[in-house]
Amino acid sequence: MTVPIIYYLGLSALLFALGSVGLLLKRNLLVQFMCVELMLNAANLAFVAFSQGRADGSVIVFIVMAVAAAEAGVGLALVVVLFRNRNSLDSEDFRLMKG
Amino acid sequence: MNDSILYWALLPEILAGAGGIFIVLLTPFLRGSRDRGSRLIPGLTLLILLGAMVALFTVARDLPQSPMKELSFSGDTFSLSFRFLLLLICAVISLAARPFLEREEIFRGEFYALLLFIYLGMALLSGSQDLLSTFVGLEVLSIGCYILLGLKRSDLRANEAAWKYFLLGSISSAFFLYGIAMVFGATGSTRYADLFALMGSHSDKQATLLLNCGLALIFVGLAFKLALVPFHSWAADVYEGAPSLIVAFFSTAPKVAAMAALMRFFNFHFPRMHYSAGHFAGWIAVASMTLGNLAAISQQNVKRMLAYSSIAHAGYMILAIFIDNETADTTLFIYLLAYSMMNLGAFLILSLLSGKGDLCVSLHDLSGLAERRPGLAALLSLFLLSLTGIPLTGGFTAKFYLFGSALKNGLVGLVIIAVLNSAVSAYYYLRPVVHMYMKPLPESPSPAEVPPVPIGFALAIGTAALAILWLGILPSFWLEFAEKVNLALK
Amino acid sequence: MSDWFWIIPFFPLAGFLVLGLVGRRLPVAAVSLTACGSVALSFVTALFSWQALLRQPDEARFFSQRLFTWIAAGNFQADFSFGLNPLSMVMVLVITGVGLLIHIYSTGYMHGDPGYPRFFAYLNLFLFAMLTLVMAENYLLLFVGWEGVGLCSYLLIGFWFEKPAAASAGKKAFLVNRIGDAAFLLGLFLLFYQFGTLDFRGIEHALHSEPLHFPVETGQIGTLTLTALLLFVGAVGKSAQIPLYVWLPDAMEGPTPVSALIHAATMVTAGIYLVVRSSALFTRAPLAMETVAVVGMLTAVFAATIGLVQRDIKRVLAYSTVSQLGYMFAAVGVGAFVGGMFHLVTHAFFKALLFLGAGSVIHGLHGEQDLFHMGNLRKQMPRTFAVMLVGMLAIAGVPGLSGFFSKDEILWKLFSSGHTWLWIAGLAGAAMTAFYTARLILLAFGSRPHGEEAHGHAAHESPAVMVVPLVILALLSIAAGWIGLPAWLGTNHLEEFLSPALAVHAEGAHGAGSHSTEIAAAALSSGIALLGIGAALLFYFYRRLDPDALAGRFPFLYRLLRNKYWVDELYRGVFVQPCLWISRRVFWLYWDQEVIDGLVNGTGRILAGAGNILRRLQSGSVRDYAAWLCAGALTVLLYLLIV
Amino acid sequence: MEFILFLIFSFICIAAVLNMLFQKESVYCALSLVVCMASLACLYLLLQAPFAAAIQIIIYAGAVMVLFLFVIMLLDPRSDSGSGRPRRMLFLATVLGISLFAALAVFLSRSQSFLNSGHPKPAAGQIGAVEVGLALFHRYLIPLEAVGILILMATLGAVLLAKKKI
Repeated sequence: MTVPIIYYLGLSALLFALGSVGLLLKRNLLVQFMCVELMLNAANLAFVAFSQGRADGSVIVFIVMAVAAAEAGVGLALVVVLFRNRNSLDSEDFRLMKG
Repeated sequence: MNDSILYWALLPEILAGAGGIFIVLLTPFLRGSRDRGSRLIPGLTLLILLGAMVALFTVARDLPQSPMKELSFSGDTFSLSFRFLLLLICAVISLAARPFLEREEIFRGEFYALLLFIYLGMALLSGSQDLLSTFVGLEVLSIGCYILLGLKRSDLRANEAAWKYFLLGSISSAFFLYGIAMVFGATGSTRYADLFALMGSHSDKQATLLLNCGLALIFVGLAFKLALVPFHSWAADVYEGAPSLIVAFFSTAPKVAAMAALMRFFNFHFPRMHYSAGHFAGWIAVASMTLGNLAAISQQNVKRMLAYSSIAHAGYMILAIFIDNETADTTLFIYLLAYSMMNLGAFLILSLLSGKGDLCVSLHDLSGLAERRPGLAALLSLFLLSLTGIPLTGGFTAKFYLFGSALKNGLVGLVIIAVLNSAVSAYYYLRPVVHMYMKPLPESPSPAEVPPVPIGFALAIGTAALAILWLGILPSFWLEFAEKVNLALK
Repeated sequence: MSDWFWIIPFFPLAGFLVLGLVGRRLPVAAVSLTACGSVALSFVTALFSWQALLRQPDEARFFSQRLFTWIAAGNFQADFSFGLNPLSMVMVLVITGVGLLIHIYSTGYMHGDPGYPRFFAYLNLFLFAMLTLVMAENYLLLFVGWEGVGLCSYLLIGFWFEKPAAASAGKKAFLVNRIGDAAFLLGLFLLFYQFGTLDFRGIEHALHSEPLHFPVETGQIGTLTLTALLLFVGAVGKSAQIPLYVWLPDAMEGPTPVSALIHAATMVTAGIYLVVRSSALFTRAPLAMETVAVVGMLTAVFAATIGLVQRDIKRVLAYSTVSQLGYMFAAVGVGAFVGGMFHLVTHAFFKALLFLGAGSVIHGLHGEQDLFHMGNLRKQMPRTFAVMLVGMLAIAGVPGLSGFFSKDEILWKLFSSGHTWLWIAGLAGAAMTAFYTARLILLAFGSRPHGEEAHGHAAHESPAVMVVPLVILALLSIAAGWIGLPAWLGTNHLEEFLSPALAVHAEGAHGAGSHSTEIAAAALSSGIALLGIGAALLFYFYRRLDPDALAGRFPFLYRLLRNKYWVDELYRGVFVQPCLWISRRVFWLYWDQEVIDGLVNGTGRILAGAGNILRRLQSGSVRDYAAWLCAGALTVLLYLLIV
Repeated sequence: MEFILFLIFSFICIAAVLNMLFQKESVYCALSLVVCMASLACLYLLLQAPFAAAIQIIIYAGAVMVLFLFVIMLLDPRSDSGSGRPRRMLFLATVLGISLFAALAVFLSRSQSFLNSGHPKPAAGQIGAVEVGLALFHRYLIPLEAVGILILMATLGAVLLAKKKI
């Protein structure tokens, strides 16, 4: 019994939504960033599900992963810098500018 | 696939990429003698950028007439004009960068390599023929910008700005990517040409629904880069916190690239698309103009004020994607040229005036500038008047063209709102002018002493001012340029 | 000379450049010489051009010179080209002539001011922009001058930036003008949309072409009417008509020569010029014409009533300017383009005279502007008194002086074109005009009753450099009427000169009434003027009637007039405050969080919720920004689902 | 069988994500994300995309998440002390999350029949490295090159940002 594709897509939409929930809920910079990674993963799942046996989906997933890895590298470097300067990873501590 | 055509069309980008890699490799060898490096690398970058510009024109001269639809990048004339503009912006920035970076003690040779790499990403955006290329181009641009923003590691505000932009940018990338997934699901391809063909034949309602959802999310991703309301929340904080020279780059080049991508996607390859997508984009345009202008009124910090003003300008620009005839890309090009030059000019002067650490950027700090530095005050006034849209400046020409051709397309409501908005905007654009010319020098705390203008800055600001005046007084040259460049497509 | 007329605007530009760049290093005499010399050169060139123009036959009376192609794209072309036709010639002569006199006057008035070179730099820049405006050969170039004069007016009103009132008045002027400009710009787009060009002659040609592509639009809002109305809104902003007049009285915070030059003689008449220049368009849109006439006459009466009770000498004159501009619009609106232009010219003379005289008074009293603090100045400032009296008699419409002829022509045209109500309103306005100007003269120069403190003792007469321009203007105010005599007295030279440049030929307005009716009407209007002066005499000279008692009899009316119908407050409440409120409260919160908290708590839960959501917008927390981002995307998706 | 596997892995995935959302310690958050990614890899296998599954494990779970863990260990931050405005944020996040999911789900479910029978399916087969490589170096050559530049830039950026002394 094959699984209808819509189930995978539903899972991907759920993961995407949960990622956005986490962004609002979590205060830790690192965890917020993990939520973004989760959203990217949700998109990847959608790509694989949509590609239905063609190579394109996997190729896109590959490229997205490479991009995500690059993003993670820069993002984590930023986190390290922030922590060094402020000794905190609480996003509510970073509110110097507003209005 | 004809590889040689592809490589030929990509010649400027190959030059820039190779140059960037060369600079990366070169910097460690110059580490010992910082002075030599700080002289050599900016010059080299400028040379590379000029070389790329020459290459661009060479390519333009004997470009194959048919756009290369089967590739994921097209070196067509549309992208040519925008790549020219992007190279121009990068060249202006690299002219002014060294004195600024040295003042802030963040001079690194790698900055120039990053600039070249970011150019690559933006060029890819402007000529992309495939959603995946668009995504990668956008990411090259974004990640480069994250690094630039974080470059001033010791500054808490710059750190915060970098993090905010990073996190929000990543979220918008996720939305963009999910949008691509939807489009991919609806059409089975990410290539513009395929999408176009499928959309022409497809009449499946359900597929259209999925496609529209994807397009909307893609629009969201690009709208974030343009800081359109409601995706603008990062703009003011990032503009305020980041080093002002980087803001100068940041408020212009990515917008040019994102606008080119938006134009290509929503106006260019999808002639039918904007009718359905148009409504919400119209609302977004109205919201951006109105809220941007309203929010700018009460700002005391000039950088924040210009941030909100650029939100409003992004709102005006969006009108261009609704224009349904040949003038659309010419109009957009002219608008972006004027916009980027006046913004560059204003921010460059601000970064000169703001002193070490970018601390003096409030209206108060501009008081009496006309007494101390009449030349700088006059130039800043020129840029602000151009942003207002006073005739004989580039800003007027750009608005006149944009609103005129939008009106020709029957966008009466949008144009009326835009014209009224640009009337209101005079209120806050003139406040710095008032402070410069009509307020006495503040007694205390005394503003930072403005050093003599470094030659690089002078050249950069001069270029921007020249472009603004040229575009304002004799715009025919640029109009013909843009039309000639865009003609081959039709 | 006909080849070189285009150089007229460039003398003041050169003056501006010299003064702006090196003005601070020049000695005072050199600054004065540069400023006045450049305008004098313009004036002389204008005189020669005028002679050259007169030598041409009637049909060929226009010069045009294309300097370069400004914008050319596709089928659209706008040139940077200057031209002269009889209409713009009149304007150029007035601008350079009055401008020269006011420049000379200013060298005395502004003497010793620290911003002396800056003042003349702005003044010269203004003349350049104004001359560009009137000499432009297409609407786009006209718009350049239009924005330019607005900018200079803004700079000059705020010239004494130490006064906060001056700075805010400048801002108000600019903003109100921008609203008009926005409408003007939309009008330009519509013009281009319909005609494919913005060239005056191109548009006129298209409008006159046979077969008629653009029929007269009667009783409906067609595109032509809409275009004309939008242009008129622009003119309303620039020429301070209802509802955009509010900036002009405040503009009096600027130096008095500025008020005379910009806010009486030249810039504010640009709106009249625009309508007259577009006469071909307006005559195709009778509905727009009616609007022009009604708005003009409403403004004329409305401003005159406010002028009755003002205390500030310059504000009286400012409301009088608004009112007189209303007369011009009324004339133009009923098709009497020549009448409007005639009044424009004479008004430029006597109003500049009155302003400069008022400036002389203020100068002599070291800055005193309140009429009720003046008095007895006739002895101390006899020459100023004499010229002011001439100006007052001229504006009041006493027979024989210029104002009589021009105002009478307007009233006659109102009557003969069948606008009886407008004519009656015009007569009422004329009476009020005579009253408030006579009141001004009597309060300032007349003797004081016993027991009232008058500041006149310390006054001194102004130097010759200020008095001579006054005398010249006084002579012009007397004599200028003779260029446009009514038909029963002689020939109307102005009409002969202007007619080729106008769309309508005068026959329609001419034959409507006989000479005897015209004479009767003239007698009536001069009688009414004398009545107004007589009333003022009764109040303020013979003191048979007590103005305070009258005010006490009608307290509400008095307060209404004193507070200028509360229009400023209304605008502030309806337009300005909400914008500022949104801007401050919603976008700039940390500035005063307590205020907003109190507000939010007080206004109930729904508003509090909305306020809180808006507060999140720029709270500085990246999580809130993320929430906005997601909510925005969600909104877009929901929009697509619903629509 | 396939369906049961799908249910198991998707359950694991969702549970891991929920654990991440309500976990206080960032280390556990990272570990739950690793679990989520591993189960996603299994789902890719079910979708006949072994290549995607492999790189999911290697790049994501293996490299990226290890980087995360490494940074957490390096910085050793205080545990997440709950959100500053817990109730309101929780409410907002829940509403936003549910409506976002609902909107996406409505879009997807409305086009369900199209997705099941929409465009012609090519012969279903495993998508391995060969197919991916061919596509990657032909159709997607330019994005691939750009990704190369991107990674170079990211490396450079990480060094510029985080190296103590440059």
